[in-house]
Amino acid sequence: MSLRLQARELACERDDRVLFKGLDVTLDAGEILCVEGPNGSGKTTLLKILSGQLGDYTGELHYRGEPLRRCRERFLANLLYLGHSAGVKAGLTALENLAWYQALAGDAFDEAACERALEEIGLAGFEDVPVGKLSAGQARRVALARLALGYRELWILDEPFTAIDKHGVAGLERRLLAHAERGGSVVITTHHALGDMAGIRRLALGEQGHHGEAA
Amino acid sequence: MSLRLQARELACERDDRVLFKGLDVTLDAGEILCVEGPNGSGKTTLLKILSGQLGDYTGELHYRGEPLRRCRERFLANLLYLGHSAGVKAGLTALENLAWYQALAGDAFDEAACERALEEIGLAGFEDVPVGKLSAGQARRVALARLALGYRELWILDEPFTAIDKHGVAGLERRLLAHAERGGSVVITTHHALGDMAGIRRLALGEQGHHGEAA
Amino acid sequence: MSTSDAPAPPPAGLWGAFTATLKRDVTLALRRRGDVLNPLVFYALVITLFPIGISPDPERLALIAPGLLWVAALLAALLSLDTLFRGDFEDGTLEQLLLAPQPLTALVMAKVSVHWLLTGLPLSLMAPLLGAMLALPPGSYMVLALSLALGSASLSLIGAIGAALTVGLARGGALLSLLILPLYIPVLIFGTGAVQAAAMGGAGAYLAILGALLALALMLAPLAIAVSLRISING
Amino acid sequence: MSTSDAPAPPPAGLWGAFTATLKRDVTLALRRRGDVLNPLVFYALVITLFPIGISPDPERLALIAPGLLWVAALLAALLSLDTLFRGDFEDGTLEQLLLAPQPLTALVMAKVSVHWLLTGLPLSLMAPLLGAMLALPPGSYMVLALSLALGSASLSLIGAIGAALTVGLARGGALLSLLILPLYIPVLIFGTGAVQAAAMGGAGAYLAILGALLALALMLAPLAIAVSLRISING
Amino acid sequence: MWAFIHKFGSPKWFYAISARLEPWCWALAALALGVGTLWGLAVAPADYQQGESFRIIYVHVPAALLAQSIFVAMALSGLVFMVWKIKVADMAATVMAPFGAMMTFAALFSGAVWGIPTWGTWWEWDARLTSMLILLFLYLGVIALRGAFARRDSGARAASLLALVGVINIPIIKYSVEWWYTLHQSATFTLTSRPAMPASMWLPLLIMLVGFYSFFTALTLARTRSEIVKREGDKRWVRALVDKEL
Ligand code: HEM
Ligand SMILES: Nc1ncnc2c1ncn2[C@@H]1O[C@H](COP(=O)(O)OP(=O)(O)OP(=O)(O)O)[C@@H](O)[C@H]1O
Ligand SMILES: Nc1ncnc2c1ncn2[C@@H]1O[C@H](COP(=O)(O)OP(=O)(O)OP(=O)(O)O)[C@@H](O)[C@H]1O
Ligand SMILES: [Mg+2]
Ligand SMILES: [Mg+2]
Repeated sequence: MSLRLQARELACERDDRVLFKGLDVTLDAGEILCVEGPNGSGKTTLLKILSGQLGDYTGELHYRGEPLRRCRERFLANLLYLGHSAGVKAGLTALENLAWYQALAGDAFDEAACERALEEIGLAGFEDVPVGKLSAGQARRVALARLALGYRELWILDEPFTAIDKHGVAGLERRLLAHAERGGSVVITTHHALGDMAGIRRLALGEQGHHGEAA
Repeated sequence: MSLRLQARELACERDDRVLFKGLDVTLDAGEILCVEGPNGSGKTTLLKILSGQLGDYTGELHYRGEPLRRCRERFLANLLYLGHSAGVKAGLTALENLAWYQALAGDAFDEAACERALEEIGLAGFEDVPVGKLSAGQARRVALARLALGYRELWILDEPFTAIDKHGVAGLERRLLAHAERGGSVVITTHHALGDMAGIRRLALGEQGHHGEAA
Repeated sequence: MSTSDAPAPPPAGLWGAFTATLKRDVTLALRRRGDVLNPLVFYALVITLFPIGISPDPERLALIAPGLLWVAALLAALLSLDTLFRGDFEDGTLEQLLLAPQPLTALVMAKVSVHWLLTGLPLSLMAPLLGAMLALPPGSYMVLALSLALGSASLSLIGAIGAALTVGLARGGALLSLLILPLYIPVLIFGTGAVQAAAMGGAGAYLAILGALLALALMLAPLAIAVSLRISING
Repeated sequence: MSTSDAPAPPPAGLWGAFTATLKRDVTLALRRRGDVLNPLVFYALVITLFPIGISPDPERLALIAPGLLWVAALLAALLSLDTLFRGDFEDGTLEQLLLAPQPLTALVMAKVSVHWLLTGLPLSLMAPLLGAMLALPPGSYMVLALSLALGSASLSLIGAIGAALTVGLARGGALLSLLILPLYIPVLIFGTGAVQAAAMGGAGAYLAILGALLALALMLAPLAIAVSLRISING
Repeated sequence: MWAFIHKFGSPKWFYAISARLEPWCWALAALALGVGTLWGLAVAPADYQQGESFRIIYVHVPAALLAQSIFVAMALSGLVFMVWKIKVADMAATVMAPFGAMMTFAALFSGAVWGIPTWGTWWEWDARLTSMLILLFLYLGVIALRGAFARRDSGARAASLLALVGVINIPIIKYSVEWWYTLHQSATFTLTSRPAMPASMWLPLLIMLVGFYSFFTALTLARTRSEIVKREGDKRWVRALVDKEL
């Protein structure tokens, strides 16, 4: 029961290139799984499959022991996914964006909670600025504020550190560890070194299809 | 004459927030200038001003001693700017994208040169794949291949390491140093640590407007 | 500390998500003030183009007025459809909408409702004014507005299927019209039929059929839209 | 090693950049095979809507045919304009286009030419067929095609100004039509005038005026487009 | 039950079965088309009103009927593909669409050619003509939508969905167009109030119909088979098969 997410014999190919094959992934409560690999090795693809967004694979996916297809509703209620694109509307303010996410999760609107989340993520004072007028990193932080808004046990984060400054990265790392300690689980990809974090498991993709160095 | 880019008394405010004021920037041949600062401190804004894209500032800009407005054509012929968005068309292949940039620079199409540039940047074998089918990092590399394509003395790069894996970052750093050694100049922003590179100058923005830590 | 078994969200949550999405889309549209007026201005402009292009003779105009008013309204609604899901697709909020633990059909209905509220409804309110400019007989103004209100709701629903199917494609706009204009034809026929019949006082049957078409669209379209969105996001 | 003083690019370079941009846009359009056909299909569909909405009676249709054919072509051209710069804006290539060491007016002309080649020209070639379906007198087919070819070139040029002005705005589509439809009216008047006059054999003067309008647009529009793009990117 | 459906829909099984069916379909098509053409063009008497031009009926009517049937068949294949994920159904739908569009065009074209001697005009906004034109647009939409997707699977599902939505609408469109036509004006020419045909005219028509339908079946089988080879080219059984044939 405590085995949260389990993938067996996952295989995916794109345009006749095999990205991975026979991949087994298990994720338990309190675990952080860091998916690593060079550009184009299939990290984003794997994360989309694990979050049930891509049907284009073979293999089995289980959430809490049940096949994912059969408990989709419950799975989604416990999932927080952040992708390459931030998922915030440029025309709305940071606060309005969060309010919408809160409602989408089925919760009642709680302005204090939203403001607290924004403040925790370093956006105090920018609550009422339209996201389109924020810098790249600030806009990204609005999306990250969802991590501080309500509890979802499973986080799937695709390069969450993009455009975030050093302080921000350090803060986020602490946040991930805190989530794991609380019993949450995280799947993450990043090209930043996550070296100093204890107790994270690593999954390496695409050893064969290694890229040359970019110079 | 050798003072390539010079900004005097630059000031810019956005929505009544002063981003910087009385800023003096000088850039010489063979220099690398790294603009640093937390999210929202005005790095992108500064780079856009320095590359002549934003007219929304006070102060003076000189290129090789001449006011920028008066030698725009020559300035652009020697400038390579990479912004937050990659500037590659998803519908074209990597090779076609490069070919267009080559023509835009006024050079004749040289397929061998384009292929060499793609190979150097780690995209060998992906020359004829539409960019829309590449991963985030691979698409970014197509834009970066322009660095290896023909010589432009001034590079202005806004977070060029976004989505690039570790090997790629190391390669890019070497490329920057090589460019500087050859007499080129670079202005760069990045949240990656550029610590091990000798001889780069740093410019810190936005000490006052420091963000809280993102957690 | 882990919430060992999160329950499915309560029904109140669904209603909250529905209204929040509705409110979000209305806010976004109103914030770019021009946007709300755009379909209206387009409608008025197209209607004025025709007397210029065809003939300013009121008698001749009156003959073609019901058709013109309906076709132009249809085109105005069509033009605004392309952006229905596109903005959300591009900034990643559509992805998040599909990952919400709420039935997608309901959330999608919120978006379609906003489209109708901000396009179809104002168009039908404005149509009588333009009808007067085209020398439409005064007795048919009410029917014109009613038929447009009913018909444009069907148009929004049907059109949303096409918008959902083409949202991931780079230049969806023109493909979208190819997909949905053929499906619009019944609505167009009964709509113009109603206005033409109104002059003779027998528009009731047409309006009833428009209502029936709307009921059918309301039953089938939400599911089709939801499925289409999943297809588009997957590709 | 530094290239101490890079010379301004040679004129051959400008021509190369022009043709490369032309080729790039044509490649992009042809790669999505449907795209080239889309304005044509839209044109045919809109023309089909009118007899359905107005009346299938050939005599009545013949009266309004020149206006319908022109207004529908204008809408088809308008619809495809929205994407003229939008794609480039979104993926950052427009930014790079503005940073190219080439005169922006020339590069912009390459993009507008592609738009006309892939929209205006096919539309005017297809118009006679649709004219026949609307019972247009056979003598005016040639004039219809010619007037549309000339007129649509002006439309592409004028429309590109609007597209450039609105490219930075999220939902440019409808605002765009608002901005440029009024500018289209002279073209529309002389275009339909030519077709109507063709039945009586005196279309020459109208075609000459359309040609003059095109010459004017060719002179003024490129600069206006370039300036508009700079304004949009700056915001 | 599911196992059976999936076995039924497996490309390999389909490939084997259709290989046996195909020659029969081709033979029937050739026979019916041959007999029908000869009978219709040479043996059947000329129409007393329309003269020789009426012989277009032997192409026109089968093409028009087939065009409508193919859309239904395509939508059904789409449904099977969407619900049971049977790839063969989608392959069949893929190859049906262009042929259906061609038949629609053939009906339109033959009708237009026929219209010149009989009606004096090649186009008329008549109910049937209009709904046929709309059917052509529906076909074009399905084909264009499928082609617009980069991933084949997404394109397939999108096209199936559109075909399904379209097939629900076809009766509505047909019905409404007919109503529209009768409302606006009395028909100048009606297709239905023709003189009753003698048997010597409709028998060859029936034979032609059989010919067109079996031609369609044969063609669909053949092209689905080649589509299987194209899409499943890397599967072992296909390679073995290709090797054997070489
Ligand atoms: C572009 C022009 C035309 C189109 C699109 C067209 C379309 C059709 C269609 C769709 C049908 C099948 C109706 C059904 O579902 O049973 C049909 C049948 C037929 N058409 Fe045409 N038609 C055209 C012109 C003509 C002309 C000019 C004639 C001769 C005067 C003609 C004579 C017939 C006849 C005799 C039938 C068989 C009627 C029946 O079985 O009920 N058609 N046509
Ligand atoms: N279009 C705009 N209109 C108004 N204000 C803006 C606009 N773009 C950015 N700003 C403001 O200017 C400030 C600086 O933005 P800028 O993009 O230069 O930051 P940055 O240093 O590049 O940050 P990051 O590290 O997140 O990329 C931000 O606080 C933002 O609120
Ligand atoms: N839509 C697509 N269609 C076809 N192939 C694709 C598509 N998206 C990605 N691919 C291919 O799949 C491979 C893996 O892509 P993916 O985005 O999963 O890589 P990634 O590991 O996330 O890389 P990055 O570090 O650059 O984000 C790439 O080589 C790419 O060519
Ligand atoms: Mg990725
Ligand atoms: Mg920035």
